[in-house]
Amino acid sequence: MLLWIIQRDLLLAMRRQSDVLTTLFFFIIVVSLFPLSVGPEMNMLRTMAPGIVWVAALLASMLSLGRMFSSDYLDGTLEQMLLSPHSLFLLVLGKALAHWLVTGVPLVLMAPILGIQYDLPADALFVLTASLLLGTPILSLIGAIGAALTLGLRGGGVLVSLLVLPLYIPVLIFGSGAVEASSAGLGYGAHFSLLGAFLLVAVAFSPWATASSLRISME
Amino acid sequence: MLLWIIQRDLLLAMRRQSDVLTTLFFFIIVVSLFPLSVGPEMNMLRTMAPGIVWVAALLASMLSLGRMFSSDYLDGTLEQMLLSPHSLFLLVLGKALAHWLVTGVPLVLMAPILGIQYDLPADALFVLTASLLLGTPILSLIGAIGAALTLGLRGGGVLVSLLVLPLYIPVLIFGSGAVEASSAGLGYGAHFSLLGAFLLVAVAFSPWATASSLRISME
Amino acid sequence: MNWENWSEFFAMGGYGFYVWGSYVVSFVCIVGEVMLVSKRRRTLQKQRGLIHEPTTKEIENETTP
Amino acid sequence: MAINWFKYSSPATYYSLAGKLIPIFTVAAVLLAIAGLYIGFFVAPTDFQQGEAYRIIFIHVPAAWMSMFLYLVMAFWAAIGLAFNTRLSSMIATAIAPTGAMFTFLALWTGSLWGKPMWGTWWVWDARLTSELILLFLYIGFMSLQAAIDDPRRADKAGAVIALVGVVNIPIIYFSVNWWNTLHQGASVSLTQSPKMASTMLLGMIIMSLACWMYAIAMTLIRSRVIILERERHTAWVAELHEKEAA
Amino acid sequence: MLRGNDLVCVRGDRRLFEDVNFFLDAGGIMRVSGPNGSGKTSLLRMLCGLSLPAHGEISWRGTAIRSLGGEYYNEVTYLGHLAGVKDELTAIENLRISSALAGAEIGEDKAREVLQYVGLGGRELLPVKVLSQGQKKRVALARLLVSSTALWILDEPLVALDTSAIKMIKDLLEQHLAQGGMVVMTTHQEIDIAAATIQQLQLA
Amino acid sequence: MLRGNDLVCVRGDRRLFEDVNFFLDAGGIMRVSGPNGSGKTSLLRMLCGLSLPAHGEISWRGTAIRSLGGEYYNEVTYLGHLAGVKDELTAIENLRISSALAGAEIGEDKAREVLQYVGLGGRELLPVKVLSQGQKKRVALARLLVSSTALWILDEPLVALDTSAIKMIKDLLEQHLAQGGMVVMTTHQEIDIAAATIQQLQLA
Ligand code: HEM
Ligand SMILES: Nc1ncnc2c1ncn2[C@@H]1O[C@H](COP(=O)(O)OP(=O)(O)OP(=O)(O)O)[C@@H](O)[C@H]1O
Ligand SMILES: Nc1ncnc2c1ncn2[C@@H]1O[C@H](COP(=O)(O)OP(=O)(O)OP(=O)(O)O)[C@@H](O)[C@H]1O
Ligand SMILES: [Mg+2]
Ligand SMILES: [Mg+2]
Repeated sequence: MLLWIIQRDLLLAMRRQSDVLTTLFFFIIVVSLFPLSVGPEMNMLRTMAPGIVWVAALLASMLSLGRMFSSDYLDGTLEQMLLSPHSLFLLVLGKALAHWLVTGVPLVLMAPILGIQYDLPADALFVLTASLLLGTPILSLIGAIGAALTLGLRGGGVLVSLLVLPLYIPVLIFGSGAVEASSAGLGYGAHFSLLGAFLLVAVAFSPWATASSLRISME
Repeated sequence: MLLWIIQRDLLLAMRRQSDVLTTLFFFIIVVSLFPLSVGPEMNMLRTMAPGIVWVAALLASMLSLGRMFSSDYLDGTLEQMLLSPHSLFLLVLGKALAHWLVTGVPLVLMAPILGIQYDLPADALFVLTASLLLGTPILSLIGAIGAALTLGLRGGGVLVSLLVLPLYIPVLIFGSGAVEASSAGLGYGAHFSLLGAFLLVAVAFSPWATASSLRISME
Repeated sequence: MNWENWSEFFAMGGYGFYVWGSYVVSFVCIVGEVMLVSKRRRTLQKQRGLIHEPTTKEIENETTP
Repeated sequence: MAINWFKYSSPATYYSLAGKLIPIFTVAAVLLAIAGLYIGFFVAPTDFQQGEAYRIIFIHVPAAWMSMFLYLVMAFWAAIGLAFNTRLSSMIATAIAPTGAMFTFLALWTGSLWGKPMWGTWWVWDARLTSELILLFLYIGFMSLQAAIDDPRRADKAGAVIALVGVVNIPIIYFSVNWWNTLHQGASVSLTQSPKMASTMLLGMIIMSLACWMYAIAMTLIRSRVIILERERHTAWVAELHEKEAA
Repeated sequence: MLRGNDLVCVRGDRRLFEDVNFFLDAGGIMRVSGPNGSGKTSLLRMLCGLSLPAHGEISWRGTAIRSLGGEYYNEVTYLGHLAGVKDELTAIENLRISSALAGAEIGEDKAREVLQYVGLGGRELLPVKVLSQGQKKRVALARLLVSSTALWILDEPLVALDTSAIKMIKDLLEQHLAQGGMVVMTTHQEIDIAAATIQQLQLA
Repeated sequence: MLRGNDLVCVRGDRRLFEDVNFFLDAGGIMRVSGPNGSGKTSLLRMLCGLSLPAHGEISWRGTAIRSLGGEYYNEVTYLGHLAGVKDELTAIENLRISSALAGAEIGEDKAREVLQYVGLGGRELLPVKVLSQGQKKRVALARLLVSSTALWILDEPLVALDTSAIKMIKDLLEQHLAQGGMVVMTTHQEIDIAAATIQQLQLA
């Protein structure tokens, strides 16, 4: 069931062609806007780089949250999912994973290239990528809760950011903190273990919260 | 007619209560995210501030573009607008202005307070606010074209950013450039006259381009 | 008593703007909150004649949890 | 004790009980505030380090405390409402949120007004300040979510979910922000706390905190009564109530 | 007045219909019928100029509608599958906005009266999203009552309506026709409408 | 099997219906009728557990549906106003996905065959968004052909369908009933269905 729902969502993402690409381009554009607006000094850009990449990743992942449930909601598929004999927990977990595969993974793959634009050294690049790899699934999982709660509310797109961004903050801090720690020559192990712990907690609880939110929203 | 459509859109915005507020809070949150991911050193934050505020304003304005036409499109109102005997140019201009009133103006009003968080001096705050006042209507007008072109495409939300961001870049550069110039003690008059010129061009041409895009999207 | 006279009290040792800025805004917020709630209540009372339909049968079991 | 608690969880009973309690809490809040302000401004001595500016403390600290407590209280009632489907507790949660947000705002406002003379800047990205700011966002998120939903039952439940998720996150946010802040060489300025506070200062602060508590309770009662009236305006007992009031 | 000449509709690889010819005069009704997917909606959208025929021409009072623009839209009202009704607004606001958009502003009292007539009395102030399917459709149809255009193009106006509402629409159409109006409509349901000239256009 | 006891539905300030009681046994059909906005859709959503009645209880084989959960959903198929059909996917993909979701996976050949039967032969590979209203509805209804559930809850299944499709649905329902299935449906159109027991539930 889990695999099956992931497969379906990936199929839909492929069918809508531009979905994967556009999130990715959004990420790239936001990261590239900063040198334009902040100015071209390399030293400063280098210090800012992990922060900017992380904020951009967070925004990109957040902006695509809207699509996680809303199209299923509008055309009645979600109603059918609630009426399905399958476990809603798994269904929701599947959807969050599919979201991550479609939005998170491309970001992770793209990050090193963007890091090079900001002249990051190789090990910082590695830490940046690894932190994104650990962090982006958390974003998808937490985001699912917000997306489920704001279902069908017309102002939804922006409301979801309001709900979800404060919850993203720890991920952001530890994600970008890891890179900065490694640049400063400090260990980043602690950051990574914390991110890992967040991930475990999120996998265990967020589908459950999301499932109840969905039931609430559909009532 | 112009007034009338503005009034209608404002009514809709009020009805959806949270619309105005959520764009604003999005702006605030994005601006407040950066220190979290870049780190709390005030000196660095002060140099980044104009760039960050401008990028955040641009994102906030862009994200609310989706709502400019899409709900009218989904429920068939847009079809009715195309079939209306009124001038489509004015209709579109009205919608863009309403969008600016709902999203741009609150940002302009909020910017000084956020600038204070970044410890900007008083005159930089003034230039920042003035540049936003000149710049945000351009964002709404240009954005309208993108919103019209991506109407009804499911990946729309992100596709519109892709189309519109490149066009926003000059506004971003001159807007944040003005603040930096004033901080550096240089004149910012040239930046402002350029922004003003952009604004005039946008008012003259963008409604026209938007109107034709709408016709194309609806065919 | 800390203060020789009122003007000293208002000056707050040069920090008047900050101290009074805090207290005045706090006071305004509290008054504002009270006013918002009472306005909400008044709108409700204004509406009640319009909205209440004595014809619909009342819902007794709605009042208990 | 044979109190029937469920009796008080019926909106009708609560409504009249709250009506009786409101004056008590209001009077208590006013009296305590007068006493607290008197102590704060006329009894407490000038601080040798900060001069008179420290007098902001009598509003700043109570506001900061309230902002945090109220979030917990709100989440508690919301959780009860979600778990036992008691609408009254959800309404109380809804009624608390604006007051909590107001105190959060006041803590930020008075804090930055304090920061300017003490640190020379309105704002620093200090751990405590930052988490207070995030708390404001959590409140606003809760309120806008509820405002965006028309159906009150759904609004209650959705609000409860976000309040609970937020409550789990508050410690995480607090510690992460704290850690984030101290990993770097730290903010160039830190809270200049005098280790031994004059006992009158402490007294003034505590009395002002109590005043804020009373105010928050009174406000919650008042607002929850309005919410009850809004939601139950079509029930028999509200109609009776109106008739009684009209007579 | 409204004439279609050798109209051809192509969708994807399919030629939905070809050689469709008709002429509709004042007081006449044309009912377009055909099984699902035969191109009824596509034809109606062509008639309002929302899409172009692959071949052939549509003319109004002798002029091709393509060259008429706004003038034509002063005389046409189109109600498609989508009602053009805003979920967040109340029925009154919806009606006032949609008729103002169509160039015929109406006051609040008039709107209230019209909504009363279509059976939404007492529900004028609810946001439309809480209304039932049929009630939403009624809000959309209420526009016809305040429209002063000559040509009505209606795509399945009877969907989701109950019998009393169908009767109301029937009366409304008959009155419009009697005053010299014109109607082009599709429907899968049976409905008898008295008119000066009744045409049936069978697709596929 | 399906029993409703003293059901009350409250929407906003309105009490839509009260004291609704019914009992539906194997082979029986219940047609819920009433004017627009009388609460038919609301009742049907209650019957599937999508919303809760303000008062009263719905039970299936003697157990309240609230306490049944997934077990109940193994035996119910609900088709609402919204078809649950994805615009971007083809008819085949839609059918396979929706039946897998309902717990009955089918292969590609089977799906093709079913779509052929509902009259979409040759259009199985088009994205659903280009299909006509009626064809979309057929894609949604195709699910009934592969469903093995006992209780079908259908909200206006006939909307937008042409006469041949209505005939098909009629046959399908009769066959389902003959095999001991149950149907609860609403429709504003006339349709005669032969069944062991036929009930009419009139709202408002
Ligand atoms: C926007 C700025 C500020 C914010 C958001 C803020 C927030 C807070 C919070 C949340 C508390 C309660 C902490 C706790 O009980 O653990 C607090 C307490 C306190 N704050 Fe602030 N504060 C700000 C600025 C300042 C400034 C500028 C000063 C002094 C120079 C200051 C001095 C204090 C003191 C003395 C306490 C009491 C500490 C205690 O009792 O443990 N704050 N503030
Ligand atoms: N890209 C395409 N490729 C093939 N066929 C297409 C394409 N786009 C549309 N069609 C076909 O065009 C037709 C559209 O028909 P239309 O919506 O006009 O039908 P209709 O007569 O209104 O039907 P209904 O009674 O169901 O509303 C459908 O048969 C559809 O399959
Ligand atoms: N918040 C609300 N306040 C008042 N009335 C409401 C509210 N929400 C829904 N309603 C009413 O509830 C009813 C919903 O009816 P429902 O959708 O069940 O009707 P239906 O019988 O399916 O009608 P149709 O035949 O048009 O599909 C409508 O009459 C609507 O006006
Ligand atoms: Mg059609
Ligand atoms: Mg219905």
